[in-house]
Amino acid sequence: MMEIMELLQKAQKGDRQSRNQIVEENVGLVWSIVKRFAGRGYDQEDIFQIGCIGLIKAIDRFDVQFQVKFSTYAVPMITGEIKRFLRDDGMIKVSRTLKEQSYKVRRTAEKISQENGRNATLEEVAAATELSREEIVLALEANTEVDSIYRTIFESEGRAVTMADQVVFDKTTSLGYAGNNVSSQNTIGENGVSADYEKEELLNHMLLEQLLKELDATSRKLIEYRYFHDMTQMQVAKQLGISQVQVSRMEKKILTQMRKKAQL
Amino acid sequence: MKLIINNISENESFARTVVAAYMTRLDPTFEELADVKTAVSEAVTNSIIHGYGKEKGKIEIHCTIKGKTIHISVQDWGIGIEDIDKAMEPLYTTKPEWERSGMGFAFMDAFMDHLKVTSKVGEGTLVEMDKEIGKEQESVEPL
Amino acid sequence: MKLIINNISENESFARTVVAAYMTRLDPTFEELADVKTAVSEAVTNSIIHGYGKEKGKIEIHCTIKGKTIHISVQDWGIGIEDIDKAMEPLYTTKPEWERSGMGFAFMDAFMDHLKVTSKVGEGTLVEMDKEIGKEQESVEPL
Amino acid sequence: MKMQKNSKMVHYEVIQNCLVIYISNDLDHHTVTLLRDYSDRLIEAGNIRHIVFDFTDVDFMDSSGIGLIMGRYKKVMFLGGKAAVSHVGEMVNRIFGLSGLYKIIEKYDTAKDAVEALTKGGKAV
Ligand SMILES: Nc1ncnc2c1ncn2[C@@H]1O[C@H](COP(=O)(O)OP(=O)(O)OP(=O)(O)O)[C@@H](O)[C@H]1O
Ligand SMILES: Nc1ncnc2c1ncn2[C@@H]1O[C@H](COP(=O)(O)OP(=O)(O)OP(=O)(O)O)[C@@H](O)[C@H]1O
Ligand SMILES: [Mg+2]
Ligand SMILES: [Mg+2]
Repeated sequence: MMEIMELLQKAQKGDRQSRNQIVEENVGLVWSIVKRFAGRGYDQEDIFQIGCIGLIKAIDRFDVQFQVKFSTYAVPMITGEIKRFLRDDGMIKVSRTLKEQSYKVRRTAEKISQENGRNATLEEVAAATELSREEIVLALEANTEVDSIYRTIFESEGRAVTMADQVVFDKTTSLGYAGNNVSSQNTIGENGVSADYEKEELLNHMLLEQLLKELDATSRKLIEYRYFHDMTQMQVAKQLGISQVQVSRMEKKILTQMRKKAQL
Repeated sequence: MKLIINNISENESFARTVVAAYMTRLDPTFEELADVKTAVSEAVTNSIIHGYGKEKGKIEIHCTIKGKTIHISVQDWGIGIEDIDKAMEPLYTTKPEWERSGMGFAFMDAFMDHLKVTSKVGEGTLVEMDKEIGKEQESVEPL
Repeated sequence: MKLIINNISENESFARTVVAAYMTRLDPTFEELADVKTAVSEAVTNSIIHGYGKEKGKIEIHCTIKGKTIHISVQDWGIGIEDIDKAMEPLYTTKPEWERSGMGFAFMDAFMDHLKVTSKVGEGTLVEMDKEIGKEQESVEPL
Repeated sequence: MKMQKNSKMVHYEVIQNCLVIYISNDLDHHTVTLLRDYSDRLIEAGNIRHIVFDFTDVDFMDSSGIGLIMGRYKKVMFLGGKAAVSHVGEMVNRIFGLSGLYKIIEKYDTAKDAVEALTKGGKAV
C-alpha cells in the first residue's frame, strides 16, 4: 500500500488513479460521518454522495506540508459539505416543526383510538406518523396553535377538494360565523384585532387560489399528492420521478413560501 | 438542570431528548437541535461503552443556558482516558472490535462551538461543550 | 433517573416532558401518558407555588421503573405542609387569591395508582406516586 | 406561552355580548398566568356578559386551568352572565369531570353552539 501522502501528492497533480484510491480507502470514513446524520429525515445515499464531494474537496485542498493527519483535515471538510447541503431545511425553527408534528400526532392518536375503540399506544402512533417515540413526546408538549394554512392542508388530506374549497368549508362549518349574525365589534384588546370573518374568508379564499396558481406544475402536484392523496414522501418521489430528499426540500420550501405569502 | 441516569443504552435516546426538550426554550433551528442531540448522544454513548463497559455506573448531564448559549457537560466516573489528544483524533478508537469508528469526539467538535475534555485514569471523564443558538447564518467553513 | 431543576414556571412543562420521555420505554397509551404528565405537573407546580413562592430553590424528580410500574417522586426543600390530610382534601387550598382550586392532590390521586405525601414544616415536601402501565382500561370515577 | 402579536391570529371574538376565547396553548401554571391577564383585559374592555372558552387546540391541562375557568366564571357571574366551554377533548374533559366543573359550567360541541345557547338560551350537550 502506497503512503497516503504520496497518493495525495499524485492526486493533486492530476493522477486519477491515486485520487480514486484515496476515495476508495476513505469510503468507510464518509459512511461513519453519514451515519451521524441519520434521523434528520434524509436519504442516507444522498448524504453519502454529498459527503464524497467533501472528501474530494479535502483531497484537492489538503496541504501535504501540514503536520496533521489527512483524516483530521477531511472530517470537518466532509461534515461541512453535508451541513451546507442540509442548511436550507435546517434553518427552519424546531418550534414550527414541532407544532406541525403535534397536530399530526393528536389527529393520528384520535383516529387510532376511534378505529380500535380503545386508547392508542405511543408505539402505534409512532408507526403511523413515522415519528420516534421521543419526537412524539416532544411534539405533544409543543402544543401551540398551528398556522391556519397548515391546518387546512392537513385536514384536507385524502379528500378530493381544493385547498381553497377546504378553507371555505372549514370556516363555515367549524367556526360558522360567516353568516349575518356576526357582529364584529372587536375593537377591544391591545392589538385591535379585526375579525371580520366574511372579509377574511374571502381574502383567504382568493389568496389560496392565487398561491396555488403561482406554483409550478410539479410543486402543485407535490402538494396535491402529499396532502390530498395522503401519499408518503417516498410515494410522491416515485410519482414525480425525483428523490425523496428533493420532495422533502421542495415541500418545506413550498409551505414556507405559502405561509409567508399568506401572512402578508 | 441536572440529569442523572444509569449506564444503560436506552438512556442514550432519553438523554438527548431531555437536552432537546430543555433547549427548546431557545427556539433553535432544526439543524441546531440535531447538532446538539448528536453531540450529547456521542458523549453519553462514550461514557456507557468506554467509561463503564460492563460495570454499573451513573452518568450526570448538566445543562445551563446563559444568554443564547447552551452549555452542556457530561460526566462519568468510569475508567478515564489516558491520552486525551490521541482519543480526540478522528478514527482513533480503542474498540475497533466493537465496530466503533473513532469519530465521536470529532463530531462533538464539529457540531458544537467549544469542546473540552478532562479525564483521569481510574477516576472518570468530563466532557464540556457549548453552542450558541440563533447565530446569524453561521457559515460552516472547513478548518 | 433523577432530574434536578430550578423553581421557575418554564420548568413545569419541561419536567413533565422528561418524565413522559422516560416512560416511553413502557409503551404507554396516550391516556396513561396524559395521566402521568398531569400528576407530575401538579406536584412540580405545587413545589414552585407553595413550596418556594418567591424564594429560589431546587426541585428533584426521581423516576424508577420496576416491571411495568413507574414510580415517581417529587421533592422540594420549601416551607412544607402543616396538615397533610387537610391539604389533600379536594378543594382545599391556602391560595384562593391566586386562583388555585385545591384540586392538585386530588388529580394526583385520581390519575396515579398510589400517592404518598411526606412533609415537615420548614424542611420541605416529598410526593411519591406510582402507576402501573399497560393495565386493562381502568375507569376513572368522578370524585 | 407566546401571545401572538400578529393581528392575523384571531384568538378571540365578540359576538353580541359574548366573548369567545380560543385557547391556543396547553394550560398549566406557566401559561395560565398570561392567559388570565389577557382574558381579564378583554372582559373589562368591552361590553361583555358571557364568556366561552374554546378548547380545540388544548391537549393538556392541569388544575391551573380549573382555576382560570373558575376565576373568569366568577367575574362574569357578577355581571349576570354565564361561562361555557366548547370543543373539549378527551383529556381535558376528564379533568373537568373530576373537578366537578360541569356542575356550574356547561359544555358545548362548538363555540357557535355555546354562543347561541348563552345568548338565546339553547341547550348544552
Ligand atoms: N467517557 C470515556 N471514558 C473512557 N474512555 C473514553 C471515553 N470517551 C472516549 N474514550 C476513549 O476515546 C476514544 C475515542 O472516542 P470517540 O468517541 O472519538 O471514538 P469511539 O467511541 O471509539 O468510536 P465512535 O464514537 O465513532 O463510535 C475511545 O475509543 C475511548 O478509548
Ligand atoms: N410542595 C408544597 N409545599 C408546601 N405546601 C404545599 C405543597 N403542595 C401542596 N401544598 C399545600 O397543599 C394545598 C393543597 O394543594 P393542591 O395542589 O391540592 O391545591 P392547590 O395547589 O392549592 O390548588 P390547585 O392545585 O388546584 O391549583 C396547597 O394549597 C398548599 O397549601
Ligand atoms: Mg464514541
Ligand atoms: Mg396544586
